[in-house]
Amino acid sequence: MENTILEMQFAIDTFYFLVMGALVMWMAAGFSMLEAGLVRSKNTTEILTKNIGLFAIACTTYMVYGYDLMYGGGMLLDGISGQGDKYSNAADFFFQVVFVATAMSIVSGAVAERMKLFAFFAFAVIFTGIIYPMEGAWTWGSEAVFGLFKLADYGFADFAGSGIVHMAGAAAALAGVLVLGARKGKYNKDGSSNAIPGSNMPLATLGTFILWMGWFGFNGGSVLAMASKESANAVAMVFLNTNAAAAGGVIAALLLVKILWGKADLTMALNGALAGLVAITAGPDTPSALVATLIGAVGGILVVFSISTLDRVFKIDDPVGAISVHGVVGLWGLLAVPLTNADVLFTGQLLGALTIFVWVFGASLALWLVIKAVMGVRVSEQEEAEGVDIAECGLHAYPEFTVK
Amino acid sequence: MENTILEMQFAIDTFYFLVMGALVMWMAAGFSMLEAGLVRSKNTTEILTKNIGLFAIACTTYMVYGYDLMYGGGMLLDGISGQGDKYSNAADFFFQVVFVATAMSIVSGAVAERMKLFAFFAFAVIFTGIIYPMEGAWTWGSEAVFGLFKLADYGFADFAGSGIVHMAGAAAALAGVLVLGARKGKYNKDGSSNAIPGSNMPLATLGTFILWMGWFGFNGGSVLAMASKESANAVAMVFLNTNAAAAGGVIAALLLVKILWGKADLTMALNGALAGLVAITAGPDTPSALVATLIGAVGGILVVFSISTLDRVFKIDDPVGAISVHGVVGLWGLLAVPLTNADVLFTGQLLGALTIFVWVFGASLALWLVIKAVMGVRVSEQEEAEGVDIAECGLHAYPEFTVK
Amino acid sequence: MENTILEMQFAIDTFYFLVMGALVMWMAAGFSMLEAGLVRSKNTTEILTKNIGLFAIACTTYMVYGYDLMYGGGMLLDGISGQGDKYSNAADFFFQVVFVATAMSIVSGAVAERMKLFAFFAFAVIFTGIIYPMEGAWTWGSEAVFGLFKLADYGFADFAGSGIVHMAGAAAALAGVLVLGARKGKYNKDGSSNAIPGSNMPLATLGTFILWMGWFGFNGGSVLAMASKESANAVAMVFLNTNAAAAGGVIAALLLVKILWGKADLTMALNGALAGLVAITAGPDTPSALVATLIGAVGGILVVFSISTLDRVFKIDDPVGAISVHGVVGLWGLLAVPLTNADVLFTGQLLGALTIFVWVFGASLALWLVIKAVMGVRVSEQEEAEGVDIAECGLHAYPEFTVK
Amino acid sequence: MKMITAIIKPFKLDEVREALSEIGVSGITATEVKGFGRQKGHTELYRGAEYTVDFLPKVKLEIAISADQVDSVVETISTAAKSDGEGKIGDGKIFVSNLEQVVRIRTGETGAVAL
Amino acid sequence: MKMITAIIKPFKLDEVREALSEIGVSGITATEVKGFGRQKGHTELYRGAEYTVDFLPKVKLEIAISADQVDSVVETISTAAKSDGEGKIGDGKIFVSNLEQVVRIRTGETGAVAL
Amino acid sequence: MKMITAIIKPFKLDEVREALSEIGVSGITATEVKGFGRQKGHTELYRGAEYTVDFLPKVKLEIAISADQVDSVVETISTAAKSDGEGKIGDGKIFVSNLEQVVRIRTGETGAVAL
Ligand SMILES: Nc1ncnc2c1ncn2[C@@H]1O[C@H](COP(=O)(O)OP(=O)(O)O)[C@@H](O)[C@H]1O
Ligand SMILES: Nc1ncnc2c1ncn2[C@@H]1O[C@H](COP(=O)(O)OP(=O)(O)O)[C@@H](O)[C@H]1O
Ligand SMILES: Nc1ncnc2c1ncn2[C@@H]1O[C@H](COP(=O)(O)OP(=O)(O)O)[C@@H](O)[C@H]1O
Repeated sequence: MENTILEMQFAIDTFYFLVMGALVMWMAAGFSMLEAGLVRSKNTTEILTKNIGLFAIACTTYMVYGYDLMYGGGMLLDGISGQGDKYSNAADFFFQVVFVATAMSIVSGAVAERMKLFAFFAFAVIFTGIIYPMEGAWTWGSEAVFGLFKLADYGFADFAGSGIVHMAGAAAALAGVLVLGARKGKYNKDGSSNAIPGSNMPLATLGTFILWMGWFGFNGGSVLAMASKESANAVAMVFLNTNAAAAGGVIAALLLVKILWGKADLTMALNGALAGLVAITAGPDTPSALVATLIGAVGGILVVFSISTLDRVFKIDDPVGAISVHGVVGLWGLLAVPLTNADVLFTGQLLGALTIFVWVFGASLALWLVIKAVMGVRVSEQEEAEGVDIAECGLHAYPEFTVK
Repeated sequence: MENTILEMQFAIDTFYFLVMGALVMWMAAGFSMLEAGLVRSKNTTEILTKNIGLFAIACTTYMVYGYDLMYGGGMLLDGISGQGDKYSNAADFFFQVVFVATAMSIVSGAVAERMKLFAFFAFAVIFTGIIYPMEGAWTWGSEAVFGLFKLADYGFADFAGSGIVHMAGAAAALAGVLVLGARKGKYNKDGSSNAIPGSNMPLATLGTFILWMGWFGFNGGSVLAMASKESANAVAMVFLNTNAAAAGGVIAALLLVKILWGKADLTMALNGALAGLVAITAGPDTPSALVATLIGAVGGILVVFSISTLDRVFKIDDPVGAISVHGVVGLWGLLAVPLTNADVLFTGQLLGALTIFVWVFGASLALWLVIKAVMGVRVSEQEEAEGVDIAECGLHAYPEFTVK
Repeated sequence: MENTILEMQFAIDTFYFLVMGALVMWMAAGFSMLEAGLVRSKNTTEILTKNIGLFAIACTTYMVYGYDLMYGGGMLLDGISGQGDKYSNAADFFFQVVFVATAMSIVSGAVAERMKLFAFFAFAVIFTGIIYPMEGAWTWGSEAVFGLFKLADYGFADFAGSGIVHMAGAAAALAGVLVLGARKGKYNKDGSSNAIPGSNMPLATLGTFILWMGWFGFNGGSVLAMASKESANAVAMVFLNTNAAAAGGVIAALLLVKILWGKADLTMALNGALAGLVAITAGPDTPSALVATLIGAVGGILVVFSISTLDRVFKIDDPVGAISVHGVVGLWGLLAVPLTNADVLFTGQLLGALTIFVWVFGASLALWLVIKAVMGVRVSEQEEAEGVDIAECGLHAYPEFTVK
Repeated sequence: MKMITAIIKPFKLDEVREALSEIGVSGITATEVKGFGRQKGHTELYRGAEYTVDFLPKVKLEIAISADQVDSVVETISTAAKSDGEGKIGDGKIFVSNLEQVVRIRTGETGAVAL
Repeated sequence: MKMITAIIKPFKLDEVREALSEIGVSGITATEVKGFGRQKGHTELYRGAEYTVDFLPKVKLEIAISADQVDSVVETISTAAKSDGEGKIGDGKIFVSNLEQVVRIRTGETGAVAL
Repeated sequence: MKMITAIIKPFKLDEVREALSEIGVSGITATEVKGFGRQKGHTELYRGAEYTVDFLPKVKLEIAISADQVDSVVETISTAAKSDGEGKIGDGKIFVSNLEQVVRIRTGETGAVAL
């Protein structure tokens, strides 16, 4: 009978992993819709293709090599079937693989509307197969960084990946945007910046809601156990705090833009929700609901200023605001952990953030430059003007509607 | 070992609450898409902003004060973390908080296309923080109504909230619409009513499917337990009946409109689905599948006549039909419970419905009037003509498409 | 205490069924969005109405009669409430009913843009109430085919329904298309075929992601148990392989179209994902992740050639490619099982495929012809030119946008 | 024959059409256009950046009529298209040009009878 | 030179364009418009309320040609745009007006050679 | 008065509008149109089938001006609408026709003062 009980614990934890994993997989749809809503309609088919393609690539490269690199166990998930002590290893892989896809999705929005599709896919193969698993091994995989030092020894912790997933994605995105340059027409000769509105706000909103929902899996699943009172309570607090932080992000961003510009800028409210979610991700288990709301609210405020500053001061053209949402706020998320978690040190968080950023940014920059040299990263001016949809995919997203 | 078993029951019930709660949270996306599809494109950005904003507000006010008011336990979820006898209290809060957001979402559609955004938000703060928790305390919270009498003593029962959530939302919506008045151009001088078609039917349909899916969490989670044979069976019957009632609502509404007007009016089919869901919500545990289908079908028929009547006879301008779907059919749902549940009395249901309606309608009316006096509830004629998107949010929902 | 443990197993399995069932129900939204994106905007309202209507019909007829026919137990789910040995029977019904709706959804896309709505609904009543349950009884229901022979005796197995659900749906669709004929303007006098692009690529992509997510329930739930280590491991492998096959389908289809036509045709990538999913459905439990990826990839390649061939060589006008995705690839899925599952015989799979196809195609053809004789299956030329939306539903899907 | 081309505010469309029907105009072709003129465009906001939309939505009506109807048609449009009956900036323009020939495709009729 | 403006049914667009190509017309500008005329609009249904849509979708073609092509162009459009070869209500109109000057932006050419 | 009708490439719209503003043109009506001409349409791909899109997106500008402005307006448009300053196929056309009367709806003013 004891065995039956152990088996049931195994079953509950496995089931929990699978449900959480399915929710994270759903985030792929969220990124697709968000990005499809925030680009112009002439670049929509391409970004949809990019998103479904990158998800498929991430699932495959991580299976072939990435999971082994990050957690060991053998290439090609050698013999994963039917194994696992506390839960099915296959369920663990399923949960982990959707994380790497999330990191990659972050890149896709930032380089939208001007990158060659297959240059992006080439990047995705290496990023999901090597760059991300490397830093994943140093953090969640508990390996020493290049065999030198272990981040955990310095009091670093990143519960569900504000840094490991989100800031990493943003670092790769930043490298990409720097290599790629701004969209034609984004900046004027005098250096001022033009607004280039996205084409479909309901899609962007839908994408945000999908991400919000999926994030319950992202953070909730990162407790890694469910079948005891302690872990069940932990998962429940994580759900509660994840939701609270998103709410805080929306409210803060909405109030701020209303005060700054007198209007309730929807796109900033959406970014506020995502910022709240990114901010809480590094430590959704320790704060109270009120503190979680505040951590999210700070994220919501940061994101508004960050988007404006990157755009207007640094001339970094990020059509969906991914670098701000996932990078700047991801860093905030890491730094906020010590506020409510005594086991985590501020210096450890800084060291961890630095390690992740330097590695991912450096490796990505090198990779983007290699891709640029080999096949080029940017479509021609003519193709960009007509929209990458026709050039790369041969099809308009809304063939029947009259568009600019 | 016995302890392990208790812990596992705790874990299963908590897990179940969280999954159901995530499904209900998803209903926020459903309302957003439904309403975005049923308004004109010039008012779409605003309704999206309203929906994501109200969800964030509901989550925050209910955390600060509402949950305490409704179920006790202390403001700010004081010490909710790590507690709970049969399941995690945090999971319970997460499940409850998405209900209050649902009630608030109902209002947003009815007042669409003409209300000031921040007037709506002001209402949301009080409604989710006080008005709803008050009546929630009298019903699910088992408190006496103003300390006078207990509804349960009169044989009142509302399983998952046909009355407590849906009719309450509709009562607040009705008060809002009365204070606000009809949209410009809705009624002609001779009193006849004009159709003002929504702009995006796929969005409205997507929203309905999302709500249908989320409703499994809404009703299924209201069993409040899963980890025994009895409760598992109960949850399963609730899923089955919820689905059956929605199906019955669709079929009845479709056939009725086909007979009445010769065409299969999609918007009525969608309202039929929602009506079926609202109708079964007060008692999804006791009917057989066939009876559940019929209860939903009656809801589907009621909603068709109610929408026409409110619009043409009473000149109540409800752009998405929320008052009919959630109010009229919510009442029907309450009254249908005694048909299959001997513990519930018809008089108790009437008393409960009256209590909820009088309180919510009265308090909301007062609140709307105060808001009107303080900041105004309605945008200017000019703003309404150009669409509230530009006036309130500064952005069109589909900036590139040529629209009316 | 032993009883408590048994009850908990019951609860876990029931919970698992319900969650998986909710995911499959969600596929109804996926089909709706996919099909709404792939038809022209003038036929969009009708296809949405068709999809929500067929789901409601399937749920009702299967409750009244279909479930009894397929698995026994009595009409109208006689006494299903509160029963079940290993899990709640009501949960089992809920899981099964969403499968029949899936099969029916496959038909709706293939006959889009020209069929009379109520002719389709009439077909749906018989298909979901009799045609599908009959072949379901011979396969999952373990009955002898017309009392003659049992498919299982010949080594036939179809884990989650590549044949029983998908190929069956495609067979009904093929019969429908043959009776109905091609859309006006699809083929030129010289026999060449015109492309008729769908109107909304984001919707089609959203639909595909929804289906991908829902498929975890479709295949994962078909393990039919969760509460032991063995079954938990099995479910986890099924999730992993389902995801891997979809990824393989996307990559293979994308690379193939890039090589063939030089562009990354999004619609083919979407069909590739679905093909990967259909291909793995007959046996997601036995392959390794790599083999699952390859099975999906073959599906992705097949679907590209099949769509072109059906369209251009056989002049079968299937606006969404349903016959290729579900039929041709469904057959491939059946035939791929023996590659990794020694208990399943190639001849058994062929015999099963033949049985299903002959029955479903034959019965459907007869039914379509009867419906044609009684009420006609095709709208008038004028109605087709103006779009079935106005003729059948009286409403445009996007009333405000200027369309072709 | 003359071709009257009127640029009006979109929400005036129904009123103008009805007024024209009343004086016996039996055919109108309407186009959604964007107008740039004295009426200044509004400011929009996108992710914290304000920008001005110069072109405002207008509706263009084209109405072919016989020469003797010009005055009444111009008069009717002017009255019906004026905001609040008094006229606001951006109410639009009416252009009159010459039309040499008209053919009704259905019947092949030409000239005034084809209008 | 003359400007031919034709209002036709949308689904006739391809046929008319091909017929015009065959007689050597090398340039056309097409616009989606809404037409109000003898052909009555259809009834739509929204949440139980019926309403009439007065303006029907049409396509407007503008074709600049030299004066001597007028007859053949008008003839060609008339034939190709007629429903089922015989003519149904709503098939549309052809308007002919005078065109004083044409400039090809690319080359600066003017007059008939710029068409 | 004259009516200038220019067909240009969509992404040239802002440049042309600014150039016209600079020479004092105060009103423009713009329409999204599809153009068929010497510039060949591109090939699109849908589910493995290639097809040619003959009509390319263009913008039509209508500008009513007094007769003496014709040359400068035509000149200005020509320059601003030319691709890369030298001219590529599909850059568009300018048509000039006569305008008999203009009325400003708001004020009832007519003639050149109403422009
Ligand atoms: N010279 C012009 N040529 C073409 N269209 C014009 C001209 N002037 C104005 N319009 C059109 O008329 C509309 C209204 O003109 P505007 O100058 O804003 O107001 P008003 O006519 O009241 O002075 C403009 O939006 C534009 O579409
Ligand atoms: N007088 C007119 N001025 C401008 N457009 C017209 C006129 N009469 C008809 N049209 C256009 O031609 C279309 C067809 O005209 P209609 O009267 O419906 O049919 P028919 O030309 O067969 O008599 C109308 O929808 C409208 O766009
Ligand atoms: N004869 C014409 N009548 C009306 N519009 C024309 C004519 N010729 C060209 N156009 C318009 O001008 C656009 C550009 O013409 P095109 O022949 O492609 O290039 P170009 O003007 O450089 O020779 C076309 O897309 C069409 O909209």
